[in-house]
Amino acid sequence: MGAGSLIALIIAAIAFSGIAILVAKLVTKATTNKQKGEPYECGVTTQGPSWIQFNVGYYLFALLFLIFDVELIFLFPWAVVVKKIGWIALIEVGIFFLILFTGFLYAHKKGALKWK
Amino acid sequence: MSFIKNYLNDVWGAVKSLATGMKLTSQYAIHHKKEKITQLYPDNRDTLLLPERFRGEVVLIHDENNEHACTGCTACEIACPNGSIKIITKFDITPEGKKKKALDTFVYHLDMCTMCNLCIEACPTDAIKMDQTFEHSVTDRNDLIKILNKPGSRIRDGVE
Amino acid sequence: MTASQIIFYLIAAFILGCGILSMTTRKIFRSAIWLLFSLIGVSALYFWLQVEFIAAVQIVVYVGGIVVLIIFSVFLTQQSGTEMPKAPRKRMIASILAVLFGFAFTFSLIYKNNFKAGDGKFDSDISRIGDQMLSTGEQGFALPFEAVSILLLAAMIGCIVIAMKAPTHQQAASQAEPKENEGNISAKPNAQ
Amino acid sequence: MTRDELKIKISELLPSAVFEEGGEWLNVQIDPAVWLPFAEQLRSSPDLSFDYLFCVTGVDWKTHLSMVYHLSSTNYRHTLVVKAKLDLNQPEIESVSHIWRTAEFNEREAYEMFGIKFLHHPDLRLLILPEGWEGKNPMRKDFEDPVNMIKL
Amino acid sequence: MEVKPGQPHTDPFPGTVHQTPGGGILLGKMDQVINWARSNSLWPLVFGTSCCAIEMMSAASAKYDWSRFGFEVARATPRQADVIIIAGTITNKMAPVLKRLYDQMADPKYVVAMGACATSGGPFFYNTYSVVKGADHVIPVDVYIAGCPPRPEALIHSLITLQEKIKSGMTREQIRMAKPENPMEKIKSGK
Amino acid sequence: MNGIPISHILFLSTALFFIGTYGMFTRRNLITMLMAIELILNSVNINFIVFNKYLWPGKLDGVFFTIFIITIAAAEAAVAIAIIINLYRSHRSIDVEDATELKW
Amino acid sequence: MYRESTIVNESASLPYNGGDEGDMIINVGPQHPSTHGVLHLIITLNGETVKKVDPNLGYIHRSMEKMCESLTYRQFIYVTSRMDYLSAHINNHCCALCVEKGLQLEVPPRAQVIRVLMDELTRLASHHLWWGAFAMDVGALTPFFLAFREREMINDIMEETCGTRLTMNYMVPGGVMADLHPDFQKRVHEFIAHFKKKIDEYDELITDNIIFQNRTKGIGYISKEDAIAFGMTGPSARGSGVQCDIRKLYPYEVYDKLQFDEIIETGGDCFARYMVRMKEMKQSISIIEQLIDNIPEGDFQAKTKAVLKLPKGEFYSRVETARGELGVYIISEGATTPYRIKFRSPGYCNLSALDHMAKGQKIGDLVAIMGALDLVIPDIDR
Amino acid sequence: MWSLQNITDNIHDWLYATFNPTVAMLIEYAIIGALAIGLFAMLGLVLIYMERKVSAWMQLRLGPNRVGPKGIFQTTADTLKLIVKEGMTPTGVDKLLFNLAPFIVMIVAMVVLAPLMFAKGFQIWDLNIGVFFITATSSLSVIGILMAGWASNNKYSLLGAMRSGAQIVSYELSAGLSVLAIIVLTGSLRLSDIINSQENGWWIFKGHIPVWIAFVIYIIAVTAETNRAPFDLAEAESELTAGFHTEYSGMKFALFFLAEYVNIFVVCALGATLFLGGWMPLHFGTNTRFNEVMDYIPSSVWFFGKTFFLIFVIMWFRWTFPRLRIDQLLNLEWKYLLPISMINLLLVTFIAIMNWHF
Ligand code: SF4
Ligand code: SF4
Ligand code: SF4
Repeated sequence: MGAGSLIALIIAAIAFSGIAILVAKLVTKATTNKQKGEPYECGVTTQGPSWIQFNVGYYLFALLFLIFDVELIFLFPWAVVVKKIGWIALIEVGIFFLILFTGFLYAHKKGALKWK
Repeated sequence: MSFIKNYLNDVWGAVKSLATGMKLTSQYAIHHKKEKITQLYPDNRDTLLLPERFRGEVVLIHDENNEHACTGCTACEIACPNGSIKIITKFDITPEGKKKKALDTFVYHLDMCTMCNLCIEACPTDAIKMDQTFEHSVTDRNDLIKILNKPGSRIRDGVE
Repeated sequence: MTASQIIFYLIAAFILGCGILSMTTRKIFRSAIWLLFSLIGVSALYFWLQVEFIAAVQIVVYVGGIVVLIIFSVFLTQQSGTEMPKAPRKRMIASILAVLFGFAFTFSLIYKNNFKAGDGKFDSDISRIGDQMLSTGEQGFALPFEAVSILLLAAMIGCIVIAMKAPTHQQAASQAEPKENEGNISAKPNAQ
Repeated sequence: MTRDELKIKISELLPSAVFEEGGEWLNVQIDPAVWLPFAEQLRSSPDLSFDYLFCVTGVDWKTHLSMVYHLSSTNYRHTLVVKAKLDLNQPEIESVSHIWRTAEFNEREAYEMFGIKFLHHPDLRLLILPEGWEGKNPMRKDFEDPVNMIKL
Repeated sequence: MEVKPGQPHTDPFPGTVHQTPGGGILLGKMDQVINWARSNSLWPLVFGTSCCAIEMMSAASAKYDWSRFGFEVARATPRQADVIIIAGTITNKMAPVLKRLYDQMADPKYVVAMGACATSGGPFFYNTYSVVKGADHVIPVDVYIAGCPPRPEALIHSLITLQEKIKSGMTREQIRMAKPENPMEKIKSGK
Repeated sequence: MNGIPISHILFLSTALFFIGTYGMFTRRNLITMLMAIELILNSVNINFIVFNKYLWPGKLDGVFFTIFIITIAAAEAAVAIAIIINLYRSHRSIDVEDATELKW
Repeated sequence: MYRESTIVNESASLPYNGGDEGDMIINVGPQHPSTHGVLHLIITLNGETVKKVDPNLGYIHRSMEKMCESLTYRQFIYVTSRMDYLSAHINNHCCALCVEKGLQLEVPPRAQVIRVLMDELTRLASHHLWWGAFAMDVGALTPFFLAFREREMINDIMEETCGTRLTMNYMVPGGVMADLHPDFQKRVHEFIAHFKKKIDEYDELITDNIIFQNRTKGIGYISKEDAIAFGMTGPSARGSGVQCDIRKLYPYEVYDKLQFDEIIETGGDCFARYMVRMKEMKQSISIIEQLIDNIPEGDFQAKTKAVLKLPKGEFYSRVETARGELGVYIISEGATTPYRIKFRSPGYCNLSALDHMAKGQKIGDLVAIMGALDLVIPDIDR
Repeated sequence: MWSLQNITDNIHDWLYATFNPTVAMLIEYAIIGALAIGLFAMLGLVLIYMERKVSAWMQLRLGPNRVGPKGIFQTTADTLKLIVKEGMTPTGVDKLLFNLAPFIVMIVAMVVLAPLMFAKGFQIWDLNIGVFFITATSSLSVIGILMAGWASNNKYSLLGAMRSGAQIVSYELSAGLSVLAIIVLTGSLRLSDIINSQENGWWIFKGHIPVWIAFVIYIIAVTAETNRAPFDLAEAESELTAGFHTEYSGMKFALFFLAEYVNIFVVCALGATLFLGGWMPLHFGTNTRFNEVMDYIPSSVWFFGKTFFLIFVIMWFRWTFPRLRIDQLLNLEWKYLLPISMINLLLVTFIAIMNWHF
């Protein structure tokens, strides 16, 4: 079966969740009050907005991830054929790895992989 | 080279310590039948043995003639640190024609009682004791306010 | 219309719709999410074109990587709840006009052009991609492949150098808790 | 240092100190005005080195308030009780929270319970009582709260 | 739930097929099914203020193990919890918080007041200026347990009482009108 | 292919391109501008694939170009975001208007 | 003379506001799984890093000190079991000691031994619960259940003798309320045998675990001087090398006749505090072993008057609870009720050091730090 | 012999014989959808029940035992309860994204099922890049979590979502690299090819120590990727109350819960396919009686058996270990798992080229 099954699955997922949520909406009688809609923060009122600017200490990891992620997509086609091609492929990817590993070591040395 | 050695040592040590932990939990899982300690309340209600000193609630001891030993002296009421006991007294007329203080209603607020045992200690006639019941859940709080002297009960003879 | 056609138009509408939303919504986080959906749509288009590998790459890199990174940077630099200011009306109208004109122009070019379909069977099997990627021959992409590693290395070093520049005042403020404040006051009772 | 040695040493430091008899430890009655320099000396003087303030108590004596500080030294293990009499209507005393960090929280407690104002306290806010607590200070003897407090 | 002493028992699914004498089948009513589900899946909010919370933990621990009833899915957020077990004293400062937590729970929601403090203020009824004299001054309470602290078994018993109440489908007012039989009364009489 | 003429797909990619351009014109926030660039790059990618598939089906050059474009896009996004964040740190703003002199 | 510029904020308990950009003020508690009760911490976060912790207490302030002013000397003891409910016996013990000090009452030797035994059992139970809860704070769930296994055994022993599982009110002025249950010795022996087997398991499961060590080592450091300055006591302070075990320094009851070590670790971090408690459990076991077969015969309670009246004066007694030094300070005017009573609770002082310890750590560490302090909130709020 | 393949083939043939192709195709898709929903529901019920029982076993407890025999209806009751519980939308949230997030998570979890091979010849879509498809798509769930966390307008949610983002993307790398180790050995991304290549033995037996290392890294990485303890920082209960789904209630929360378990199933199924031979029975040597007995066990049983074993391992982790801190978690990935798996990949390649594997 082809890619059409993906659509079937997506529709199934939407139907499943949609129906479940719909049933929940229909069956329950909900009470409302002002406090109910407020964000839950351990039972006291929140101070200030929650959508604030926020210091994501780990964005450097996300940067590095992107680089390695791209590396990964090159490795997939390589992995498929490496057995067929043999040594050349290993050497080519060895160079590829070596260069990236240099970068990795550089990052390590610079302390980019350390939490700040 | 020592860097690599340390590195590998780190990894090995970590894996080992994790494996020890996993071994332990898996042993519990395997010997579950033997190790489990769960008691099946309420199925075991009949066999559930509470120690005789367990303090579940205060009761007024009544004997088979519906007689108790409470003189209405309010010693327990005074001893109770949080006023869970309220003794309402009345005046009985003794056969000799004398007025005598006696217990009218023994109101006991189970919802407030802290099972501290002070009232039992204070009672000069050992009229009250701690019972081993504990299933006091109710859907109405007023059900927890109890009158301990049973209807028609009277003081046992000879208790001063 | 066959099912495949319907699906194409659906995908196209999805891509364009999400793209437009992404470029017009004023909440930056939502904008990123719409962009994400648009990119997923593009990936679906690749599936539809039966270049599965590219489709998956699209998901991995764009959706799993770039958009997540964008979202992170949104959190770092914005009050993500506040709305972005509207562009001035003048500029908006001007850009709409310019864009429409450019679109009309380009599309008329495309429309006039008579594309000749080539012959042969399209096969984007991954082993073929791999073969060609590693081969050093005429059709090979071995050199770009290695060049990519250099590019990535450069990007990585660049990122690290830029991102790890000496802390500016904001970081200085957050990090430099004066040490003597933290330290033990009782040890020197006559401090201050 | 024994109790007597302590007594001598302290009367050297603070001639105005009044010693109370009885009690487990040496009790010194001082004037709140001299409390801060006295406390600093207690803490820093090498043969006293009272570095451990283990109990801070406010007491309402109906006619006046007093603060009781239990001090001890982790080196010499001697203990001293310092008491300071405060005015009922305007209780004020210098804060010692920069000498003994633990005083910061304890003084905040005394502040809300007795209304004693600690001068130069870094952060004198309510700690235990609900926000916006108004009215009397609950640990005072004349505290009345007919709504919440049911007297037995 | 009727408890037959001595033998373990299970709670049958009301929606299952009941054999009727005629050989036909009978399906449980929708309401019954819903109440069955609700009563058997009471997820408590992790809410303990003082001493009683320790006994609540005991009830969760291996010896008493309330997971047998499906209560073990303790949620840290009120949105996902069904029952709030007030384990401990409620003070004046805590009362608004409790109210807020209760308000923020999704319907349907139930409340169990555990211990003397939550029921009536208990040991802190007299002479204190900061204790709420019973949690039902703040939020409606479904089941009260006496004791200071109640045994873990007592807590489990109260949850059974709550299950019973849910299954009966009655509201608090209805129950106050027509007091149903305490399930444990049956046990006692059967003894 | 599949009954869709190539011009329809090109219409899609062109439209996407100009949506991106519109974003570039109207948005003044560097991050949103980056998003616009991503859209533009995507429209280019679509073109590459489509041309490859429709016009030179025997080859794979378009596919490779797409891969490399995606790679470069990723590298670009990484560096761009590093720069944006650094810019933010020094200027407290990531508005292009505020970042006229790009030196820090 | 100093700090002239400090502004004294009179009226308000205004929440901490402001701070740098990128700071986020987040409430942890009063209803939060890791605060073990209703502690409310207002935390200023920068990313994941804690910049400031501002405790807000009083959510379980039950005004015990005020309440005790109207309770008699017999009655007020039971309230203190609700204070630090995990060492209920020890609290009661301290109050009883203080009253006895005032009355100059001699406690019979049997009662003394019983008291110490109960204290140590309580300490064991408390440390056990802490062990499980601490492991749960750092994310391991199974230890919690294992810990309760032993705790339940202790509870059963207690229940047999004292009648309740948690809030015993077993110590009364002059001794203990009831004699030991006949099975007591047997059960304690069983327990000790069981415990000795299991304590090694604990080490295997948690102490040696690499994740756990990483989560606790070097976290929440506090130096010895700071610990003293903050008035920290108990295992939390001993983890920083402070010698503060009241049982050693100011022995009460029979502690001076016993052989046991005061556990001191010098790490000053969460792991050191953890190790102190783990080793203390073993010490408690050894104390129990020394006493269990040597309980002297005799009365379990001294003769006291029905109504107790303390002479005018001030009395201070202190004991070592599972959390540190508990002091009871009674000012008596000669009436049947105390004039003023002050509980010097260990948790209050330990908590005040939290900000100092948590500053600059991650939010996940804050949980570990709180766990290692072993806070019991009613003990702090009273 | 009775097999799922025959049944599906028969149905397929029958459908195409009876209806015209479009209708037949639609019916087939409908069947697929229904089966997937069924699988979802079953997985939810079974896995949650399993989790409860496993945890009970390790904790000296009994676990659910009162609702139905041995408590097997416990999760049914929970599910029903969640369905009839109010699914609220708090006022301050971004309504659209808040309500969309559970759908996204569900769709991702569902789509990932497509290339899995549940039994011999029983597969929805034998995609030529099957493995890559799964790794790619499963990383999409981070989007749902980020959306949920941001839209909730709650600080805890936001923190949890950010953590989850960093965590999922990081661990994707080592998961991908350890998957590559097998691909190097098989030379195909197609799941059916990978399984067929293990006819004479599973990779974990054939591939020497490097495959073992890859396997261990894979398990660790997917545990982190699915936000399971000890890597459950996104919903770390003792720190962030309930993390990114703090504000969700009722069915919306249940969908997250369900998707989490389905994701576990998927990654375990992939692990079983790659390392443990998918539906391939256990074989020793060639042509022994033992092998025949093993062959007799239906292939779906093999598949689910292996998958559930891996799921058990992941649950075992959860009930044993303390939770890592976020920086330690990232350290683990970047300092240990990633370099090791990179070097390991080269080792595997070396083995593959030298043909040293069996
Ligand atoms: S047990 Fe204690 S609280 Fe209960 S009635 Fe007796 S004295 Fe009062
Ligand atoms: S129970 Fe005992 S103490 Fe109480 S009134 Fe009766 S006789 Fe007196
Ligand atoms: S009822 Fe008793 S045990 Fe429970 S919280 Fe109140 S004082 Fe503590």
